[in-house]
Amino acid sequence: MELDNLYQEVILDHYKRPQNKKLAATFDAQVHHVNPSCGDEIDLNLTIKDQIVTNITWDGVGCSISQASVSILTDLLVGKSIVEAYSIYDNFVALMQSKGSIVGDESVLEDAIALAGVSKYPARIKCALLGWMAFKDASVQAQAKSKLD
Amino acid sequence: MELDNLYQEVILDHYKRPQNKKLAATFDAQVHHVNPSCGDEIDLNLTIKDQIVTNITWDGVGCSISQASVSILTDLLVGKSIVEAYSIYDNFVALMQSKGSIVGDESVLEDAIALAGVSKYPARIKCALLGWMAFKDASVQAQAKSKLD
Amino acid sequence: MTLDPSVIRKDFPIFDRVIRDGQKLVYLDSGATSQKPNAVIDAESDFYRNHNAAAHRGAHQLAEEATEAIEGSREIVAKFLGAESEDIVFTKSSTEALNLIAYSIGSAPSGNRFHLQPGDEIVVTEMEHHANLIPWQQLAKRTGAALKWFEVDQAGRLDLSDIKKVITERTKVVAVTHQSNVLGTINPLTEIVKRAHEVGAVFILDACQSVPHMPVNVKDLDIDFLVFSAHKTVGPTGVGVLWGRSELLSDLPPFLYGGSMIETVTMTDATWAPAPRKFEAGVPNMAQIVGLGAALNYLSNVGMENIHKHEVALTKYTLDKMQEIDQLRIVGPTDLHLRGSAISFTLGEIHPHDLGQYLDSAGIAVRTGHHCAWPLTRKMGVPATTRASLYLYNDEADIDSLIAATKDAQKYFA
Amino acid sequence: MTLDPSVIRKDFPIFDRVIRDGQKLVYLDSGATSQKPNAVIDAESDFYRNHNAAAHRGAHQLAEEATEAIEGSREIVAKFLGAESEDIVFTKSSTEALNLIAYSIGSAPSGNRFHLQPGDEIVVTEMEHHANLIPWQQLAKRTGAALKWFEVDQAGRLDLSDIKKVITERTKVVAVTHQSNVLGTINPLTEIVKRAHEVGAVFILDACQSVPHMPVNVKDLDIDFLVFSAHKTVGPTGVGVLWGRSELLSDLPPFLYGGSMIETVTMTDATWAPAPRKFEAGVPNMAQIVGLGAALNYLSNVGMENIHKHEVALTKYTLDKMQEIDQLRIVGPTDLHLRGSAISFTLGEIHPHDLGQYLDSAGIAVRTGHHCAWPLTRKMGVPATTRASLYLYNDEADIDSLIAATKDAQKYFA
Ligand SMILES: Cc1ncc(COP(=O)(O)O)c(C=O)c1O
Ligand SMILES: Cc1ncc(COP(=O)(O)O)c(C=O)c1O
Repeated sequence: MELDNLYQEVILDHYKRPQNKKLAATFDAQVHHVNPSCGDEIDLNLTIKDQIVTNITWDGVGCSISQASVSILTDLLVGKSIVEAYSIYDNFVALMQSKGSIVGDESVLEDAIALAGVSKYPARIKCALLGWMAFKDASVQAQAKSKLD
Repeated sequence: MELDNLYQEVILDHYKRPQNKKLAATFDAQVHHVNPSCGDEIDLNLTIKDQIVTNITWDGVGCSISQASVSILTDLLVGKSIVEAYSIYDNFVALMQSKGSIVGDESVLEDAIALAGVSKYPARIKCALLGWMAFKDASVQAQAKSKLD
Repeated sequence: MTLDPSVIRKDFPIFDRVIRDGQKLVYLDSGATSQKPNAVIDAESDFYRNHNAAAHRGAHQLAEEATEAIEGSREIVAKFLGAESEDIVFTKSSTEALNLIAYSIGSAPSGNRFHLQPGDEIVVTEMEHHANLIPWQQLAKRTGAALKWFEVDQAGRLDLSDIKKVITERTKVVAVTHQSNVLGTINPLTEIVKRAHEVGAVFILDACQSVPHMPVNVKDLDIDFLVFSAHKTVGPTGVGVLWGRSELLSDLPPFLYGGSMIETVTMTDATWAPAPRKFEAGVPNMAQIVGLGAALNYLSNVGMENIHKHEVALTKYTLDKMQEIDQLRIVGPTDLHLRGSAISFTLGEIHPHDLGQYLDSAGIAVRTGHHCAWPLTRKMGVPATTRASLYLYNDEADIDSLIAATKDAQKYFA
Repeated sequence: MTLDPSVIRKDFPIFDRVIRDGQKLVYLDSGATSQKPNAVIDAESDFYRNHNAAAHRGAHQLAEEATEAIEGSREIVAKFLGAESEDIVFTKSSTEALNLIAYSIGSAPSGNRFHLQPGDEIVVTEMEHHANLIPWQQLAKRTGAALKWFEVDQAGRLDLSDIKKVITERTKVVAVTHQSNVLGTINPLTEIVKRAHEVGAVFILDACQSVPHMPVNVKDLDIDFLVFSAHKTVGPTGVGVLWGRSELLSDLPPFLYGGSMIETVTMTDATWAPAPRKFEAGVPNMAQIVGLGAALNYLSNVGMENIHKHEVALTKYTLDKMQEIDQLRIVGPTDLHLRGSAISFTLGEIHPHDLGQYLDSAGIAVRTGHHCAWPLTRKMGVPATTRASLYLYNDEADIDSLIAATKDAQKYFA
C-alpha cells in the first residue's frame, strides 16, 4: 500500500511511544509552536551546555507525523554538538522539501529517514517540520541567552 | 444604416440647434446633474406657475443624444401642466427602458419619439435620460418650494 | 421529485477522474468548496470567448453584452434570494463581503446610523467561521465597541437562554452564521433576528453554508444583510455576494475606492454612485459573476427543496452508520432537527490528520483540522476534527465507502 | 523576432465572432480589458474539471493539486516581475491591491513604520486612475495626513520641476502610475523613486498599464510595491497582484480578516500568518490565479520585448495617421519618447460618445469618457476623450479601419 511509505513502522512506534514527551523543569529556552492550518501545538524545552545539546523535552498534540518527528528529533539530537545538530536539521529540511527527489542520508538522519515518505505529501511537510522549527527557534534563543550569561 | 435609427434627423437638428440652451436668470429651482460614466453635465433652471411649467432653460456639455433629449424636453414640456408633464415623463422613461419592445405614442411624445432608437443601445439610455432626470428633480424642488411660499 | 446523484454527477466532469492510482473520487469536502457542473465552466468560458469587454465602461457592442451578462446574473441572484437586483453587490468572496460590512460600518461618521463608539456592542457566536469573527474583533478594537457572543453547548447548539443579556439596548450589530461549517447546526434565526431588531441592531447572516443547501429567502428571514460564496454553491471561485436592505446599503459608506463607484471626483474629494455600484469599484470579476448566474440556475433547475431533502436523508444515513462505529464521536447535533449536512467527528486517539490521510489513500476527500473556527473546536474540547460534508452529488455509496475506510483506518492505526 | 498579429489572433477565440451584423471585430479597448487566449480559458476550465478543491485546506489529493496549482502560478508571477514568490499576494484586482495598501497603512499603529499622522504627506499625480487616487484621498482624511500631487502639463507629461517641494521630508507614501491609461505617457520613475527613498517614503507603482505591455522588473525599478490586474494582461477577470518588498509586507498590517491568514485565534483576538498568507483571507480565487499563470506564460512565450516593440511601431503608425485627420487633437504625447499605446483624442465638436457609437457601428471597439481619471481629463481641458488602446493582437489594418471610420464619422455628424 502506497500509504505504508508515509506511515513507516518507525513512525507509528514513535507515535505510540513518544520519547522525551515530558517537559523538563529546567531548561535554557522554552518555545511554543503551532501549525495554524491544522491546530497542532508543541511546547519544547531545550538545554545546551558547552555547545552540546544536553536535553530536549516536549509536550504537545498533533498527528502521528508531527509527534513521531519530534520524538525522533529528541533521540537524534541530544548529545550532538550544536553544529552537528544544525547540519542534521538542514539535512532533514532538505529531505522534506525534496518532493521525493532525494532519498536522504541514513548515516546522518538515522530514524528520521523514516519520514522521507512525507516529502511526497505536501500538506504533511509542515507536520513533520513542526518540532524541528521549534528546536531551531529554541536553540537560537538558548544561544542568545548563553551569550548574555 | 442601422445607426440612422439612433441618430434620427430630428436628434441631429436639436443637437446642432439646441432649444432654450441659455440659463434664465430667474427660476424656482436650479439643479446640476452629471452622468458619472461619461462625464456629461447639465444645469437646468425650471419655473412652475399655478401648476403649469412656464419655463425650462439649461446649459451643459454632452453627446448629441443627451443634448438633443433635453432640447426636445424643453420644447415639449413648457406650457404643460405639471400633471401632464409627469405623464409624458413616465411615457418617455418607459420607452427608453423598453429595449425596443414598444414604439411609443407619438401623440404624447411628439419629437421625443425620435429617441426611440436609443432604447436598443443600453449604454446610451442614461444619455437620453440625463435632462429628464434633471427636470424631475427640479420639479420636485420647485413644488416643495411653492408649498413653503 | 427526488434527486438522483448518479444523474447529477454526470454534469460534474471532475467525477470522471480517479484518485491515488485509479480509485473512484468520493468527494466529501463540499463544505470547503463544491465541485462545478459543465454549465458553470462553460458559462465562464463562453463569456471570455464571445462577450468579453469591460462592463459599464464602453459604448461598443461587446461592452453592452458584458454589461447585460453581469446584470442578468444580478437578477438571477436576486430572484434566488427573494431580493431586488439593486440590493445585490458582487464581491470576491464572503470573506470580502463580511469585511466590507465591518470596514464600512467602521468608517461611518457620527450621525450615520451605522456609527459605532465606545459603549456600543457587537454580538457574534462561538461557532463563527474566522471570516465572521475576526472582522468584528478588529472593528471592536478600532471603534472601542465591545464584542460579545452567544456560547455553544456540548450538543453543538447556541445557548440562547440569556439572549436579553447578550443582545442589549447597546447592541448595534449582530452577526451570526446560518449553519455552522463544523457542527452542521442550523441556528434558529427568528428569535435572534427579532431580538436584534427590538433593540435597533442590524442583523447580518453568514449564509455560506445555507444558501448552497436549502431555500433561503431574505424577506422571510427578515434579516438586514446576507453573504454567501459562489464557490460553495457549484459556482466559480473568485466571486461572492453581499445582499443588504436597500435603505441600509444606501446609508452604508463605501469600502473599496476606485473606478465605476463614483459620482464625481476631484483631486481632493469624491462622491459616490448609488448602491450597488458604490460597492463595486474596478472592472468587475465578470466571467465569475456570469458563472455564478449559471450555477444558481443549475441549482434552481434541480430545486433547492430537492437538494435539501436529499441532504437531510443522506445526513440521517451517515449519522446512523457513524454511530455504529466504536469510538467515533460526532461533534455536533446527532439528531436531524435544525441540522445540515456538515458532519464533524473524532475517532478515538486517531488524529484527524492521520485519518484524513488514510481516507485520501482510499480516494475519499474530507477535511481535517479546526475548519477556520478555532474557538469553536477548542470549546468542543477537541484540537481538531474530521469533517465529511455532503452535497447534491453524494449518495449512500459515498457514505458506505467513508464508513468502511474509517473502520479500516482504525485497524491500520491500532 | 517580430510578432505577427494575424498569428496571435488565432489564439484568441473572440476574433472569430462578428460585430453589429457581420462586421469584423476591431478591438481597440485593451486598456479597459484585454481579450483572452485559449490557453488562459482552458487553464481555468481545466482547474475546475480536474483539480478543484480548497487549496491550503485539505490533506486530500485534490487539495494538494489545487495548492500546487496556485503556488505554481505564484512562482510564474514572481519570475515575470523579477521577484520572490513569498512577496506575491493575490487580490481580486489592482483596485483591491491599492485599497489593501491604503487600508493597511491606515491601520498601522504608532511605532509601525507605516503609521501616518497629521503632518505626514502622501504624494500622487494628476494623471492617476481613480483607483490610485481615491484610496489615498480617503487615507489622508482618516489619518490627517496631507494629499499632494505632481501636476500634468499640456503635453501630457508630469511636471517634476519642483520635485523637492512635492516630495518632502514629511512624505511617507508616493503612489504613481507607470503608464497613464488616458494619455499613454510613461512616467520617468528613476528620479521619483530616488527622491521618495531619499526622504524615507515608500514608492507604490500602479503598473496596470505597463506590466501587460513591456518588461517590468521590480528590482531594476527599485520600487517598494507594485500592482497589476490579470484581466488587462490577457488573463482572467477577478484576479490582481500585489507585490511588495519582503520586509515591508512583513511590517504591513493585514487587510481582509478571515480563514487561512491567521496564526492563532481566540474569541477576542487573533495573530497573523506570515505574508503572503496574511493578505489572502478566505478560499482563494483559485481558477483565476491558475489562469493568470497561463496568461503570463503566454506573454512570456511571445516575449515582452517583442510585444513592446510591436506596440511602439503600431503606436507610431497610429499617431502619424491620426495627425493627418483634420480637427483631430491627440490628448497626450505625440512623440514616441516614453509613450505607450493608449491613445486618447478629440475630434472637433463631435462628442466622444457619438464618435464611439459610430465606430461601434463599424465594428470598432474604443472607449469614450473620462476613463476613470476625471481630474486628468478636466486638467487637459476636455470633458471626455475617445481612446484607442492597442495590444499584441492589433495590426495596421485595425488602425486603417479606425482612421477610415473616424473620417466617415466626421461626415456623418457634419
Ligand atoms: C492605470 C490604472 N490603474 C488602476 C486600474 C484599475 O484596475 P482594475 O479595474 O482592474 O482594478 C486601471 C484599469 O481600469 C488602470 O488603467
Ligand atoms: C460559515 C462560513 N463563513 C465564511 C466562510 C468564508 O468563505 P470564503 O472563504 O468563500 O470567503 C466559510 C467558508 O470557508 C464558511 O464556511
